[in-house]
Amino acid sequence: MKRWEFRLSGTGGQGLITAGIILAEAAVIEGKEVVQSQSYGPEARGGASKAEVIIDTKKINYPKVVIPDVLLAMSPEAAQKYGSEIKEGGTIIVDSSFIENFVNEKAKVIKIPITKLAKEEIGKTFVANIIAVSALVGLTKVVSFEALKEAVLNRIPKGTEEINIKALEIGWRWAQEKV
Amino acid sequence: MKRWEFRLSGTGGQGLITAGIILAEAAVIEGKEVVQSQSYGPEARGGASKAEVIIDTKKINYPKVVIPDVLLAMSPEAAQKYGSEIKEGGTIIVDSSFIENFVNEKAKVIKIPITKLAKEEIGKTFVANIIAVSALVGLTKVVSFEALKEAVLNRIPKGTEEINIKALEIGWRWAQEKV
Amino acid sequence: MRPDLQHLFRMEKLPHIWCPGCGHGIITRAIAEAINESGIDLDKTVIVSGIGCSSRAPGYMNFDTLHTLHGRALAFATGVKLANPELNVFVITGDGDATAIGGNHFIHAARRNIDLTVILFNNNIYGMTGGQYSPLTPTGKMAATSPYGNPENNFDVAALAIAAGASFVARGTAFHDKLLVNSIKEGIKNKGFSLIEALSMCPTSYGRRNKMGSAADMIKHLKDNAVNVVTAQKLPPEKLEGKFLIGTLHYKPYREFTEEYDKLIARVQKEGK
Amino acid sequence: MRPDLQHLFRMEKLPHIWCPGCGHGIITRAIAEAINESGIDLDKTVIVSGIGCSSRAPGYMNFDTLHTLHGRALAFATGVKLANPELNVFVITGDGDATAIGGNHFIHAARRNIDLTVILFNNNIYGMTGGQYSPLTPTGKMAATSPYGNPENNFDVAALAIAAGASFVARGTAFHDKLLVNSIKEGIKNKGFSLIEALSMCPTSYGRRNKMGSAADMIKHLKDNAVNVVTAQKLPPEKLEGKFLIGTLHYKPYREFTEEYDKLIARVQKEGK
Amino acid sequence: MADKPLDIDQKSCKGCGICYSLCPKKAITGDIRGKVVLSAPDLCSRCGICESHCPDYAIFVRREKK
Amino acid sequence: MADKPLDIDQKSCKGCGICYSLCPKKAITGDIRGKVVLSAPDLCSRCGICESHCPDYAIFVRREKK
Amino acid sequence: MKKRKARLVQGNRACAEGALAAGVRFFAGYPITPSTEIAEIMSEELPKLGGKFIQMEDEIGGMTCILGAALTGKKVLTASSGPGISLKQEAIGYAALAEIPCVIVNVQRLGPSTGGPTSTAQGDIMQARWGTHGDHPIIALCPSSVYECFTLTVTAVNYAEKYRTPVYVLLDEIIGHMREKVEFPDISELEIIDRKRPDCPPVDYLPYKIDKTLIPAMADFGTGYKWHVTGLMHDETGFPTGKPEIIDAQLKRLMNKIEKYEDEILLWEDIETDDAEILIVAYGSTARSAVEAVENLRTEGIKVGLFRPITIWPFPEKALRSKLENVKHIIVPEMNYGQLSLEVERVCKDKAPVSGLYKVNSLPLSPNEVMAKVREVL
Amino acid sequence: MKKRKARLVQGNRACAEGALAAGVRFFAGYPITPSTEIAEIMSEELPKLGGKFIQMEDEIGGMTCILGAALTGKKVLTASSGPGISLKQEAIGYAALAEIPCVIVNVQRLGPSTGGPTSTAQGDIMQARWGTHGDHPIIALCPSSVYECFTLTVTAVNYAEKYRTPVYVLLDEIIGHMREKVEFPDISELEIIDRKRPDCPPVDYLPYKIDKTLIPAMADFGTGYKWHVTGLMHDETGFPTGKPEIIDAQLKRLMNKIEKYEDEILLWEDIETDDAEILIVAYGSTARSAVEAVENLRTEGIKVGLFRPITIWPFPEKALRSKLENVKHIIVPEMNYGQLSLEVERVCKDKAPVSGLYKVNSLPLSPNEVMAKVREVL
Ligand SMILES: Cc1ncc(C[n+]2csc(CCOP(=O)(O)OP(=O)(O)O)c2C)c(N)n1
Ligand SMILES: Cc1ncc(C[n+]2csc(CCOP(=O)(O)OP(=O)(O)O)c2C)c(N)n1
Ligand code: SF4
Ligand code: SF4
Ligand code: SF4
Ligand code: SF4
Ligand code: SF4
Ligand code: SF4
Ligand SMILES: [Mg+2]
Ligand SMILES: [Mg+2]
Repeated sequence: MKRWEFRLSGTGGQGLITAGIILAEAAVIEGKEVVQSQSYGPEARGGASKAEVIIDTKKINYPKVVIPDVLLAMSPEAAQKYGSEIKEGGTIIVDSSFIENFVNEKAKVIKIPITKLAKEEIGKTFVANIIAVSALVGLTKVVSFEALKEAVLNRIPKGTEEINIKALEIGWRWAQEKV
Repeated sequence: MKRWEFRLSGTGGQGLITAGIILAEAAVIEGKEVVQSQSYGPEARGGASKAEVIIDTKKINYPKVVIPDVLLAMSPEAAQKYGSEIKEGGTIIVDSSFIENFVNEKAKVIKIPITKLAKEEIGKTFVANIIAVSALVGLTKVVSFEALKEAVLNRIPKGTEEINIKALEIGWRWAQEKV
Repeated sequence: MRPDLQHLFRMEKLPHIWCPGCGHGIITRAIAEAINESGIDLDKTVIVSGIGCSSRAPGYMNFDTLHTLHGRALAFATGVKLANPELNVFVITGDGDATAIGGNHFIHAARRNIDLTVILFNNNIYGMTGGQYSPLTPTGKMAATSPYGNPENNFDVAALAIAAGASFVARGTAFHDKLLVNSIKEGIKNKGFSLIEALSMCPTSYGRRNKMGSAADMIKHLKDNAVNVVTAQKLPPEKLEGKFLIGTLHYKPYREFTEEYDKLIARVQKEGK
Repeated sequence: MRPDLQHLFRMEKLPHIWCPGCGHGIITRAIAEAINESGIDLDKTVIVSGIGCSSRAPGYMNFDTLHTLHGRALAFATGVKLANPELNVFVITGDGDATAIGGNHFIHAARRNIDLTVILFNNNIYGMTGGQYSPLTPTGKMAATSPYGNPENNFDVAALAIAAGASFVARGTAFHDKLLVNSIKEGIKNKGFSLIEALSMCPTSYGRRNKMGSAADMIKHLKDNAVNVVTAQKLPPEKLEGKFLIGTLHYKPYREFTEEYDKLIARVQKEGK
Repeated sequence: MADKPLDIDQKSCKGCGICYSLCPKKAITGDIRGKVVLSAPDLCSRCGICESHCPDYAIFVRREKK
Repeated sequence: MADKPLDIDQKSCKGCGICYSLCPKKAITGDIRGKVVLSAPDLCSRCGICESHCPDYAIFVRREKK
Repeated sequence: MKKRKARLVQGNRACAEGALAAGVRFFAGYPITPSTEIAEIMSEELPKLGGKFIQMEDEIGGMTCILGAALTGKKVLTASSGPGISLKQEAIGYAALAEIPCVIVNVQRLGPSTGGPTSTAQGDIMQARWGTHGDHPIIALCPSSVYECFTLTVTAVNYAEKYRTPVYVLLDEIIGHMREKVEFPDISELEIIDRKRPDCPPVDYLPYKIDKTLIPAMADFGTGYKWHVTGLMHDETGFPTGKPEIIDAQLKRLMNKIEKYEDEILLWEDIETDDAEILIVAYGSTARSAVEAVENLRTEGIKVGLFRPITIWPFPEKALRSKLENVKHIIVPEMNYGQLSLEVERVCKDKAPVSGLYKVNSLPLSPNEVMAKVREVL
Repeated sequence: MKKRKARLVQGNRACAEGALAAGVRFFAGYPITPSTEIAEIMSEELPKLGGKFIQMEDEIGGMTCILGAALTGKKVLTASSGPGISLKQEAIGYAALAEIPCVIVNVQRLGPSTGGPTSTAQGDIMQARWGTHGDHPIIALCPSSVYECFTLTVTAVNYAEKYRTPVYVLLDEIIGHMREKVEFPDISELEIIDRKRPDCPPVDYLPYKIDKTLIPAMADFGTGYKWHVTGLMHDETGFPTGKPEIIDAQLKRLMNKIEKYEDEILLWEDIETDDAEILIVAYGSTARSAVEAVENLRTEGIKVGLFRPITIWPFPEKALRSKLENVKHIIVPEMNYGQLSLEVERVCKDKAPVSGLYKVNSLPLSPNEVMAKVREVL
C-alpha cells in the first residue's frame, strides 16, 4: 500500500479531530502504521480546526502531511485556506451544505451535503463527522468498512450506536455513488 | 612601599569591618592603592567576623590576603582560627582583655588590653576598634597618624569625635611603647 | 456596536477570539462603557492583563495595552502606576490569573492599596487551557483536572481582597450590565486598590462539564442567583442560601501607595529625610 | 536546657546561630514543649521551613526536618502531608518567608485547609538579610530599604489567613510562653490549617534601627502591649488603641484536604467515579 | 427601513442565543445556525438588553436622537 | 551545692539580659559581658521565667521531683 | 511474552502511562499548553491506584510539592512547558543539590516568553542544562516517538530514583500531541528501579555519604531516620557547612555521580554512520525528518548518516566522536536558533565543520529541508 | 576635566551609582545576599532624585514591576543573586521578546540552590545566556573591578536602551563586596544613551517595525501612541500572529539586532597576547588572579597572555580567535565546574586544546593556582 495522507479541516465543534482519530484507529485495527496529528489555533476554543492522518504499511517517519492525497473541507474558511494544497489527482471532499462553487483543477472534487444529510436523515448535526469519515473511507478504501465501524463503535458514547451506524452507512453510500 | 596585607579578626559587633574600612580610607587619603574585603558567616548576624585590607603603591590585582603581614585578633576564637597564618616576621596584635597565653614563634606578638582600655579609659567598649586600628597603624606606619585621624573623623557619627580621638591616641601611645 | 463606544475599541481586531456565548465579551463592553462615562483621559489610560481568555480583552481595546505573563498583571501594573502616577491603570485578569498563579501579587497590590482598577473576569475555570479547576471553582464541580469533582475549597475572592487591604470591592455579573458599569465607575473614582469581581460564563470549558446548559441558560443562572447587597440586608438568611451578593461589598478609602510615595519624595527632597 | 526537652533537640548543634536576645530561640523552645506535651509520634513528625533566621530552627530540632527554599515551605509541606497524611507536619516560617515571597502558598494552603501546623515567627523584618522591611513591618518603621520610614501598609496576617480559609488562627509572643505553647497544642489538635503567629524580637535588624532598646526592652514591649482576646472583649475600644490581641483568634474546623482526598480515592476505587 | 429598531451585524454574530433568549419582547429569534434575526421588529421596545448582553457586539439599537 | 535552684550553662549564654531583666525576684544578674550569674540563689522562687525566656537554653531550673 | 494490543496513543498520554508504569504515585503541577493532557490523565488515573494528584497554585508550587512528596518515599512527576519550566528553575536546583529524585516533563512550545503556546519548537534544550543557577548535574532524555514517550519516561523515573537526581523528559509539541500506533511493553517486562534506602540504624545514617557508589541511600520521612534536608551546602550528615574542603568534596560527588554512570545513562541511536561522510545529528521530532532524509538520500547513493542522541544531557560526546571517522561535514537540524549544535560544535569542531539548520516559525522541519541542506554542503 | 575625589567604594555601591549616573530612576527588587546593598542604596538615593524604589513581594514581582515602569519611559534596574535570578527567568524572556529595556545585576554567589549565600562563585554564566526558555537575545557584561562596576553598569543601561533588550551585569560576590580606591568619571564625561522614541504620528507607529536598524522606536505609555505589548509572537504592530513567515521575520530580527551591532557591543581586554603560547581566558574577579599570574610568569620568561571578555554574551568569538596565532594551549580558570570554558572550547578547539581550572568551594581562585596550572601545561 502507498502512503496515504489525509487532511480533515473545518471549524471547532465539527468533530474533525475525533474523525481523524477514528480513521487512525481503524488503521490500527487493520494492523497498518498510522500517525495522527492536529493543529490548534490560539489556546482558546472555537477557532479553525485541522486534523491530519497518515496511513502506510511502512514505518512512518515524518508525522506531518506534506501534501494531502485527500482533503476534507467542512467549512468555507477551511476550503478557502486548504483547498489549493492537494496532490495531483487527489480527492477533495467538500461539505456542500456550506460550500458553494468550489473548484480545483488538480483534484477530483466530491461534493456531499454532509451536514444537511446529518440533519435531515438523522436529525443530529453532530454525526456529520461520521458521515464525512465514512465517505472518505468509502472513496479511498484505505481501510475496510468493518474496521471503520469497529473504530467508530469504540469511540462514541454509549447509546449513540444506532445513529452513528446510520451515519456510517450514509457516508458509505454517498461515496459509492461518487466513485 | 611594599604590599601590606592586614587581617582584622574577632566577633560580629566589635566593629572590625569599620576598622578595616577606616584603615583603607586612610590609605586612599594618602593616595595609595588599596583594596578592602571582608568575610561573612552564614547570612545571620552575630558570628565570626573578618576584614582584610591590602595597601600598596602598585595596582592591586588579587584582592584577597594571601598571607598577612599583620594580624589583629580581638577574640579567643579569632586568635585560635587565624593565629597561625602569618608572614615570617610579621606582627600579631591580640586583645589581651580576652586572649591569654597566645604564642606564635614566627611573628612578633603584641599584647594590648584593647577592650579594657576602651572600657577603663574611655568608658565605651565600642571604641575598641579605633584603639586597635590606631595601634596597628602605629606599629606599621603604613599610613600617617593624620591620615588615619581624617579617616576616622569622616566615618564616625557626629558627636563622638572626642572619644574617638582619645581612642586613637591611646592606641597610638600603646603602639609606640611596643615598637 | 454602539457608535459611541467604538473609539474605545480596536474595531479592526474584532470579531474577538472568544467562543460563542462567552461572557468575557459582555464584561469587556461594560468596562469600555464605564471608561467612557467616567470621562478619564483616554491617552493617559493603560490596560494591563495577564494570560487567559479574559486577559485577551486589552488587545481589543484602544489604549496603551499590556498583555503580560500569567499571573503577573498586577506586578507589571504596579510598575506602570508607580513610575507614572498620572496614568489611569486598569487590570483585566481571570480567576486563575488573579488568584492561582497571581495570588501573591493580588494580595500585595491590595495591601499597598495602590490605585489600580482591577476587573476580575470570574468564570470559575481556567478557560484558555481547556477547563482545569481554579481556586474559584466551587468545591465538587467537574473540571478537566477534577474528573471526580473538585476536592478543594474555593476562595471568596472579595473577602480575601478586603482582608489583604483593598479599599473598594464590588461584585457584578455579565447579566447585570448596568450595575457592573456602575461598579467599575466607582472603582475608577476610588483612589486606591479597587476590585470588581465580574462573574462571567464559560460555556465551553465549564458549563458543558457541569451540565449548565447553553450560554443563555448560564446567563439566566447569573440573573436568578444574584442578590443585591442592599436587598440582602433585608432578607432572612434562608433566602440567601445558594445565592451570591452583587453590588458594593466594601468601600473604605485610606492611604494610597503612589500618593504616599510622592509625599515621601517631596519630604526627602525638602528635608533630606 | 530542661532535660525533658532535650530529646526534641539536636543538642550537638547548639548553641544556635541566632544573635544574642533573638526571640526565635524562645519560640523554638515553645514548639518543642508543645510537641512534647501533645504526645504525637516523634518518628512521624516532620518540620518544614523556608529560608530566614526563623527558618533555621528545624536544623536544631530532632525530627525529619526540611529546610527548603525562601517562601516555599508550605508548598513542600503540602507535598509531604498529601503524600503521607499519617505524618504530623509542622511549618516554621518567618514574616518575610510566609507573607512576602511565600504569600501565595500561604493563602492556598489556608484555602485547602490542609492539616499543617504553621508557626510564623514574626519579628516584623527580614532578619537574615540584614533588616529590610517585610509585609509585616508596620507603616512608618525604619528598615534597611526604608531609610525614610516604611511607606507601605502592612498585612494583618491573622485576618488574611482567616479570609483565605484557615480553620485555626492564634497569636502568641515570645514573652507569653505558656499561652504560646497552648496555642501550638491547639493548632496540633485542629485537623486542618492552623496558623500560630508568634511575635518575636530581632534586636539586631529591627530593634536597633527603631530605637527599641535592648532585647530585654523588646520582650517587655511584647508583654506590655498584648491583650488577651478574652480580656479584650470586656475592654472599651480606647483601651485597645496601639495594643494587639493574643490567644485564639479564630477556630472553625471544616473539611480538611487530605481527608477529603482519601475519601475521593476510596470512592473512585469502589465506585469508579 | 429607516425605522428599523436595531442593526444586526450578521458577520459578528456567533449564534450564542443570549440576545433572543433575554429579549423581553421576543422581537428577535435565531436562524438555523442560531444566529440572530430580527423576526418581529414591531415588537421591539428598543430596551437595549440584547445590545448590552451580546458578547460579540453584533447588535446596535437605534435610539431616538435628542 | 545540691540545693542550687538553677543550673547555668555559661558557654551557651550569649549575655542578652532577658532572664535577669524578667526575674521577678532579682535572683540573677549579668556579669561584665552581660552573661547571667546566679547572684542571690536564696531569693529564687524557681518560677522558671528565666528558663523559658532564655533564647539560648542556658538555664535549667531544678524543680522538686515528685 | 504477554500479548499486547496495538493502540493509537498520544505522546502526552504515553508519558503519563510510562510514569504510572514506573511507579509514579504523586503528581503536582499547573496546567499549561501543550503539556496539560499529562496532568489531566494523572488526575484521572492516580486515584484509581491510590496515588495523589494535586493542582498547585503555580508551577513553583508544583515543583516544590513533588519534592516534599518524594521525601516521603513516593515516585513523583510534574509536567509543564516553557513559561512554567522557567518558573521551576530555582526548585530544580534544589532537587539537584538536595538530591531528591523527581521527573520533569517539558513539552516544548514556541518561545521565548508566552511565544506560541500551540506551536512546536525545540527551544529549551540548553535551558534544561543551564536554567538554574550554579553548577549542578542534570539528566535529560528526548523521545522521538510515542513509544519512546512511554519507555523513556520509565527510564527517566528509574534514573531519578537510581541517581537521586532530577531528570527531564524533553518532548516537543509535535511528539506530545501526535498519536501513533503503539504496543507498549507490559509492566512485567519493564525494569523498575527503586531508590536505595538505608539498611543501617538511624544513628549511622549519612544521607549524603561519600562512598564509592557516590549515591547515598535515602530514608523515607517518617521512618525514624530523622534526617535534615537543606539547599545550603552541606556535609555528609546533611547539615549546613561552610568548610571549603567539604563543599568541594560534596559538589564534586554531585557532579561525578552522573559522570561515573555515563555508560548506563547515555542513550543514543545511529543510522548508516559506518561510512557516512555527512553526519546529521538530530533529536526529538526533528530526528524523524532526518531519518526520512537519510533513507531518501541513501537511495541516491549519498553517504549520509544520522546520530540521534536520546540522552541529550549529559551529551553522548564519546559516542558521537566515535562516528566521525569518515565524516566531512556535520549538520544539526533544530527547531531553534542553534542550541545542541553548539554542543556538537564543541565536541566535533576539530574533526569536521558543523552547520546548523535552524527553523523557528511554528512549523516543523521537514525531510525536504534536511535533504536540501545535505545537498548544500555536499 | 573635572577634578574628582578618590574614594573607597564597594562594588555593589558602584553598580548603584553607575545606574543612577546612567539615568536609572526606577528600581524594584527583593533583598538577597550578596546583592542587597544595591537595593538599599537605591532606596536611599532614588527619592532624592525624584525616582522610585519599591521592594516587591518576590523576585518575579521585582522583574515584572520594572518592565511595567520601563514602558512608561523610565530607565530601570533590578538586582539579585542566584535563587532570585532563577525566579526571574520567565520575565527576562518576556523582556527579550517584548523588547523592553532593563538591566539586571546578578551578584553571583555559590550555587546551586541556596548554596552559600555569602560565598563567591561564577556559576551563573551559562544561565545568563540560557536560563529562560526559547531562543532569545541577551547581553551580559562582567566587571573585574569596582571601577568597572560603575562604568559597565552605565554601559549596560546604555545597551538596554539602545538595543531594547535586557542586559545583565554579572558580578561575583568578591567584586560586589570588595572596596577599592576609585575615581569615577563625572557624569558630564559619560556617554548616556536614551531609547529611540517614535517621531511619527500614532497612526503610523509600528512598535516592532522591521527596518534596517532592526531596532524599532519605543513610545512611552501615556503619550497617545496606544500600542499593544504582548509576550505572544507578534507582528510589526505588536499584535499576536500565528503566521509562520511573520514569526520567522520577527524572531530573526530579534536575534540579528544584537549580532548586527556586535562591533559596538563586544568589549574585551587582552594582555601580553602578541607572542603568547599559553593563553588564559578569564573574567570577573578571577581575571585579577590571571593578571597577577601573567605578570609573575612573564618575569620568568614564560610566554603567557590573558584574554578577558568583558562582554561575556554575546561572546567575543572573533576577537578571541584573532589572538590564537601562536597559542599552543588555552587555560580557562573559573569559579565553577566549567561554563565559559565550554564556549571557549567551541570557539577554539580546532586551534588549540582548552583546559579548565575549576574551583567551587567558596574560596577565590588565587594567582598561585593559575600559575601552577600554566606550569602544568607548559
Ligand atoms: C506560567 C504559565 N503557566 C501556565 C500557563 C497556561 N495558562 C494560560 S491561561 C491559563 C489559565 C487562565 O485561566 P483564567 O485566568 O481563569 O482565565 P480564563 O481563560 O478562564 O478567562 C493557564 C493555566 C501560562 N501561560 N503561563
Ligand atoms: C529566592 C530568594 N530570595 C531571597 C532570598 C534572601 N533571603 C533570605 S532570608 C530572607 C528574609 C527572611 O525574612 P523572614 O522570613 O522574616 O525571616 P527572619 O530572618 O526575619 O527570621 C531573604 C529575603 C533567598 N534566600 N531566596
Ligand atoms: S474557553 Fe471559556 S472563557 Fe475561553 S473563550 Fe471559550 S467560553 Fe470564553
Ligand atoms: S538578625 Fe534578628 S532574627 Fe536574625 S538571628 Fe539576629 S536577632 Fe534573630
Ligand atoms: S432592544 Fe430589547 S426588545 Fe428590542 S430586540 Fe433587543 S432586547 Fe428585544
Ligand atoms: S447575543 Fe450576539 S452573538 Fe449571541 S446570538 Fe445574539 S447577536 Fe448573535
Ligand atoms: S526561676 Fe524565677 S526567680 Fe529563679 S532566677 Fe529564674 S526567673 Fe528568677
Ligand atoms: S536569657 Fe539566656 S542568653 Fe540571655 S543572658 Fe540570660 S542566660 Fe544568657
Ligand atoms: Mg477563568
Ligand atoms: Mg522576619
